[in-house]
Amino acid sequence: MLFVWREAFAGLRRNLTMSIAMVITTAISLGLLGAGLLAVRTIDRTEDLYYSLIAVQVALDEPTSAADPDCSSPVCAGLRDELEANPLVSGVEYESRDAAFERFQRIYAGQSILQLVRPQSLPATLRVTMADPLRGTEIVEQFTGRPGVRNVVDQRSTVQDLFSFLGSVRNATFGLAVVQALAALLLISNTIQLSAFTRRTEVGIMRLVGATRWYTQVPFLIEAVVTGLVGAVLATGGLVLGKIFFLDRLLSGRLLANTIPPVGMSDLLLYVAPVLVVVGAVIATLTGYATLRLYVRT
Amino acid sequence: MLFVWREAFAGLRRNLTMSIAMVITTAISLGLLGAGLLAVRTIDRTEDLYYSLIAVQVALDEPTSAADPDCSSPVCAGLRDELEANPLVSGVEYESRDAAFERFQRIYAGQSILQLVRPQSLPATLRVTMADPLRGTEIVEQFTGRPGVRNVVDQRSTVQDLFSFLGSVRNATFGLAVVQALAALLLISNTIQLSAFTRRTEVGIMRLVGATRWYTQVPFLIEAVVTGLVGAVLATGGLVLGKIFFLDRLLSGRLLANTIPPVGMSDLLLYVAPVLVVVGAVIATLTGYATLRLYVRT
Amino acid sequence: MIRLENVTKVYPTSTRPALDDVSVEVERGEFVFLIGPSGSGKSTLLRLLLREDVPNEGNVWVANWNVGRLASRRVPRLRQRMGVVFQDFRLLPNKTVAENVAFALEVIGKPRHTIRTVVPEVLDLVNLAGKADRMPSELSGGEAQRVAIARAFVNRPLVLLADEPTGNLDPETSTGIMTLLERINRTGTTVVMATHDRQIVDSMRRRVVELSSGKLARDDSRGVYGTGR
Amino acid sequence: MIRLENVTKVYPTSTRPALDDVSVEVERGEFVFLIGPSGSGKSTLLRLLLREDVPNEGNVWVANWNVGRLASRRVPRLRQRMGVVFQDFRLLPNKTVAENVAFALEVIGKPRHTIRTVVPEVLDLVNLAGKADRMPSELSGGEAQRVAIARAFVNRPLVLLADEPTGNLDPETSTGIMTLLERINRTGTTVVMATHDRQIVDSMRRRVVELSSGKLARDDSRGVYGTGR
Ligand SMILES: Nc1ncnc2c1ncn2[C@@H]1O[C@H](COP(=O)(O)OP(=O)(O)OP(=O)(O)O)[C@@H](O)[C@H]1O
Ligand SMILES: Nc1ncnc2c1ncn2[C@@H]1O[C@H](COP(=O)(O)OP(=O)(O)OP(=O)(O)O)[C@@H](O)[C@H]1O
Ligand SMILES: [Mg+2]
Ligand SMILES: [Mg+2]
Repeated sequence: MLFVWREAFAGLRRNLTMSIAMVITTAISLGLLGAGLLAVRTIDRTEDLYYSLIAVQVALDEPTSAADPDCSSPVCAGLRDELEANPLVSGVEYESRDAAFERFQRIYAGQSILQLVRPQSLPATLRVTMADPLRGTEIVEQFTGRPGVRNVVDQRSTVQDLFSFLGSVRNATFGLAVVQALAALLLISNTIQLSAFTRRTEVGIMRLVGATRWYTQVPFLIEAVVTGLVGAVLATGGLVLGKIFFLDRLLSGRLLANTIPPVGMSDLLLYVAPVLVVVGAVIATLTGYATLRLYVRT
Repeated sequence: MLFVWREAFAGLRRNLTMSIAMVITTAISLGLLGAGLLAVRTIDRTEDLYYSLIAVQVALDEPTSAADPDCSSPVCAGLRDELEANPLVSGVEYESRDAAFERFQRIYAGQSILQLVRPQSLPATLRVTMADPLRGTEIVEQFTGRPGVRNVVDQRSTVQDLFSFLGSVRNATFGLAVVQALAALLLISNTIQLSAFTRRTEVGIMRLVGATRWYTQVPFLIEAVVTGLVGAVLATGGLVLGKIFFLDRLLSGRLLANTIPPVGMSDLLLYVAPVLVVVGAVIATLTGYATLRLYVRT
Repeated sequence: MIRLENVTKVYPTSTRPALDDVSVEVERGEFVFLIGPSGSGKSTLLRLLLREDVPNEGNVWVANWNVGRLASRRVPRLRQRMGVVFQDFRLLPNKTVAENVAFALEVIGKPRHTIRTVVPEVLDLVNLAGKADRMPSELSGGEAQRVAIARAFVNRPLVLLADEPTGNLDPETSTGIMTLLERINRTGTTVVMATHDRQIVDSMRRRVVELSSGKLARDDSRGVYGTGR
Repeated sequence: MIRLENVTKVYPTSTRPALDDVSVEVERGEFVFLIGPSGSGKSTLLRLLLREDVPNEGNVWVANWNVGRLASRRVPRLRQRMGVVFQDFRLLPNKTVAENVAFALEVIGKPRHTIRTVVPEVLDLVNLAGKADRMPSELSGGEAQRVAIARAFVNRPLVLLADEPTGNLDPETSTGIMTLLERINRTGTTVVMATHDRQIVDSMRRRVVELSSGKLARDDSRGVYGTGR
């Protein structure tokens, strides 16, 4: 047993630059995989966030908007009761013209569009939370054109753009991860073949002296697994750095702030990291095993 | 000479998986470098685009806005003449309230904010093109609070967000490119060392029979350069695919449409590709040469 | 102990068989010289005994193993009971002299302390006690050959195969090696030795099996090298 | 042609010098046997002549080159004028027999058509005409040794060094090789041959230089192997 570990680490050391290159490639591949997973996670989060926020907005017409601070007028109360009775709807909330203006000021604080909007141009709104956010269009159809209603907007469609952006990011990282994984696989497989090749005389002699196949080959397998594990750890480290120095800045930058929720460190360490470790170890082992079976005859 | 080429390609073939891994890693590295260059290029483009558009906007107050379709009133004309006389200013253009509303409708076509804005809420504006866009604040200070002026806005600061987003993207790609380049360098260096190592007996014998160092080592160098070149070609191919299937979609998606100019195929092929080929070949050659000098004794 | 039954071996790239219908039997404890001109098939015969290759026809028996038909995973056990001295030494290049000899013991799972006592003894026997920590590349040809013999003998094999073990040795050292092999043989180990050394064969007067172009040409129980030259 | 002046060589890992204050001179066209027990420094002496290693003290001259002080980039030219047969063959494992022999010609830039005619001639000379397309791993020990001789001789060297070229050969083939070396020697090539083969040395009656523990022990112009055994 001691022999086996000694040989494995001798193998890694003997060819240090190769081992480093192999580890880096594996790490980048796993890192990209992790980035893809984070993107998926963020998409889920964003969907959660927006689905709880997303509502169908029933904007009321000018007279009602101007006169009704608490939805006590018969028109507004009627609409609200009807909405609340609808089985598609899980909740209804009234936002008066003044409340709407406050929210508007909050969201667009410091931006020039603020100067263009006055309270009078904003309608009062009934914000309808859907039991099933996907069926907002039914509410839109039902309430459009009803007395006291200015228009009905399903917010879902506007969020779709954001999702398609995040989807693109996810696809790009996964695509790169796959190509890079191919390189990592080839590298691991290759390093093993090379280890075996450079040591073929040695291993051949060992076999002639009576060593078993297992005895001579396990060191190569260990080399592969160690690579996979170290790669996963480095990938996680890289993602942590990437999160701190790139993602956090990007998502708190004003262009994307408040549209995409920040990526939490716990997502990274509790969800992505374990996946990377397992994937790294399993793939390295399988690659190593397959390589030894297929290519290493001695 | 024939021998030399024969040996180089035999080397690449002998170790096909290794060569492929090496080429892929080099390609990804160069591809990321290319992506970074494209980001730089896009930032330049975006800056060009915005700097020609960016202006200091002098919004006129309500009476002037309502009454003056062509800046013929003394207040407006006075401001315009004064601006035109200012050495910081390269041009002044008048946009009446109606023209502003039209432009607004054009930009936000189909978006819900449109419903909130009426012509009356928009001011007429003097759009001031700066000779030096960086000194817009001076105009802001000079004209704020003047009679007939509602407010003065330097548009430059709002564009800054976009640039910091693009800058982040560029830094991230360059960062990844550097790490990946490290892997590629190590791989190239390593492959050469390995080629030399697996062939050390052979090369040793050749040297004993009277072969010169050059004769036995040039094949390794050619292996490296071929790798660099093939890597550069693959990287360019990958960028073309990335442009078509990812970037074009991303930039034409509604979230970023009209904010970032699309990346042209000519940028890719005439600006980025040659850089990649040169960088790939030069780096591979240098790595190969250094490796042979430093590590390959035979 | 060793039995070849009508063994024929043809290498794929060769037209002429390297061994052609050879039948020989060697009893336990015998000492056999295998002679014949260059290319007559001596090394090939030894390779078949060690399962480095399999015969095209016929059976090869070593102890109770049908070597040619042995499952691959059984081969290590066979080899662990045999000791071999190769024509080209085949020492492990990255291990010292002592480690090379120790390796044959590690492979059969001998405990550390046994290895630590047995290896120096055996190195002493082949006159290499002072060179235990040398690497194989730092040995002269004859020294390397003696390391190979030490490794082949250290785990007390049933059968010891030696392919020209004195090929690179001066007459004196050769005599030493032969004394060693005789001693090993007296402990009950069957020894098969391929050689070109006329003097050794003539002076030892042991069984001589001669090959000629792959065919069994002679099998004398107390033979001499021959009449040529 | 060859001159050693008080040459001493100590290997770093060794305490005893492998060559100890050796001075010898060999004239152009001579045939010299280098003998001595295993480990006496024969291979070391040949390695110094080929600049595989440099002496710690003294000078080594071959033709007009001061071998020990030659700049590295001049070494290939020296080696191109020498032919060497190594104790362990050192054939290029990925080249066929013919390619191995051709390589020594390619290195000195001989044109293709010359190579195509010369190589088969030389292979014929060493009796390997039928095995031109074999790989080295498919040769018997003696065959590999003959390929090595063919390669050493093919470019008509000034000096031919041979380290136990008959070590793995049967007496008949050995005689053939010696006839070949004599023929090469008669064309004017200086031959230095390290050997343990008493019969060959005794029958040829050429100059014998004997080493013993790295020291020059004997230098007879028409010597025999010695009195031992
Ligand atoms: N791997 C191989 N492939 C093809 N032919 C081979 C192979 N190994 C040996 N041969 C051929 O088989 C024949 C017998 O070879 P072998 O090595 O058994 O001879 P040998 O008696 O040991 O000779 P030597 O005394 O020179 O070592 C030779 O003609 C050789 O060319
Ligand atoms: N690379 C080396 N490092 C250390 N010692 C060495 C090295 N090569 C040879 N030696 C030692 O130098 C001495 C002379 O070795 P050399 O190979 O010259 O002997 P030789 O006369 O050729 O012997 P043989 O007949 O066994 O081939 C031996 O004691 C050997 O152990
Ligand atoms: Mg043989
Ligand atoms: Mg020697």
